[in-house]
Amino acid sequence: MIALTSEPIDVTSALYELQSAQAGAIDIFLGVVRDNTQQRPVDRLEYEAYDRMAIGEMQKIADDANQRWPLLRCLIIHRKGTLQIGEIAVLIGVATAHRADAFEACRYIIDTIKQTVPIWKKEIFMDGEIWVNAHP
Amino acid sequence: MIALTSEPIDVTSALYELQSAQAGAIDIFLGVVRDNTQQRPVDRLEYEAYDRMAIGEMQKIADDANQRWPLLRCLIIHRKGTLQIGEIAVLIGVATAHRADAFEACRYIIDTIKQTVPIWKKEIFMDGEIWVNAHP
Amino acid sequence: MNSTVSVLLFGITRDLTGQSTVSVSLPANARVAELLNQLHQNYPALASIRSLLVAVNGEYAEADQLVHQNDEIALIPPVSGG
Amino acid sequence: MNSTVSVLLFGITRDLTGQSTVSVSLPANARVAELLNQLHQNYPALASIRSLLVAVNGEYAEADQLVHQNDEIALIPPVSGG
Repeated sequence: MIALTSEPIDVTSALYELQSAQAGAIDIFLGVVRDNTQQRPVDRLEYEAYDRMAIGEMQKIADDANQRWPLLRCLIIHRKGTLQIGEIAVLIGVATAHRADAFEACRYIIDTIKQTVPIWKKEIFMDGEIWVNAHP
Repeated sequence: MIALTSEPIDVTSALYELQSAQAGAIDIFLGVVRDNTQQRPVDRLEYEAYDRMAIGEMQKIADDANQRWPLLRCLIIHRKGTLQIGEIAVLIGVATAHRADAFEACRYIIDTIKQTVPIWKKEIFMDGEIWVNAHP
Repeated sequence: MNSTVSVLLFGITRDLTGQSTVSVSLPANARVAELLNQLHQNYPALASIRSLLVAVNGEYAEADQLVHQNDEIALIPPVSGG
Repeated sequence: MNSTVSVLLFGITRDLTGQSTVSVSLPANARVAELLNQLHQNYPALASIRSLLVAVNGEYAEADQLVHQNDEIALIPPVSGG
């Protein structure tokens, strides 16, 4: 299941989605808003997405992961809008029979999201703001 | 935080324990009771622990992980007693600034638990039972 | 004969141009590379961005892909999701 | 002079012996290896287990570690947690 949402991400309902009687391992990765970037205090983040394409690219990543590992369940939920410190920006959840597959698929999915999915993050500091990765 | 418990493991309160303003990444691994072992249908599992030593060994693993990776939070909760299909047998949770550390530490912890912590699992089938790993 | 295409802008490119959609006039049978050149001419501030890709109809496009007037075209600055 | 030590049993070893604690009589200054030998003599069924370790006071013990009468001693069959 793939989602792009303006609402807070609910880990409990994600876990519910991930359950399967055949699952022996579930790995859940959360990308969270932290209070600093290279020691500079962050006030909040703003995420913007090219919705249609972001969903399409996330679906491609899930399809790839399903090809590469025997996944029982695969969940990718990305938040957009304004996020405060401690809020969940992205949740990746994978259920598999055995744990190696869960860890590898989960890691592959988050690494690839950061490379290909058209979502942009603006870090807002007390004294300025910056679009992450935009400049050389 | 290390725990060995007879109660169901609560992912929501684990997530609460894992939160930290400095955390950018949280990885949560769940070991779950699955409905079969090598295609043989499982009815339920029974976990037994040498409590004192199990807690000591889990603490050592957490201490090792804290030495090897910059962990902000580290949580190991192992269940004991009778577990039904779909129930969580173990939860490993790690919060770090960056994701590579979270994945690596989480994987290290679960891999090492399976090697050193004195906890024993009996698989109960419809027509028999077996202590896992006990026999050659 | 020139045609006009609309280009969706996001993130840094939207901030630099002050617009979330811009129109670009292109010759017939123009390709992605020409679209990018024209955008750089029209909005020199785009040069400050580390890299720019183009998506056509929701898919990343190669430099030699043709651009049609009814395509949904978007400029994709370096992504930073997750 | 012999002394008697108590050994905690878990999992497969408890099932095979039908007991959760067994007493073993050992010579003075006995080591872990001798304790294991004596247990195997007393409970031949233990031979069916893939491996057996001994914990003394909650820590894995080497074969040459001395066993004292007041130690908390446990027999550790192959673990299968997680």
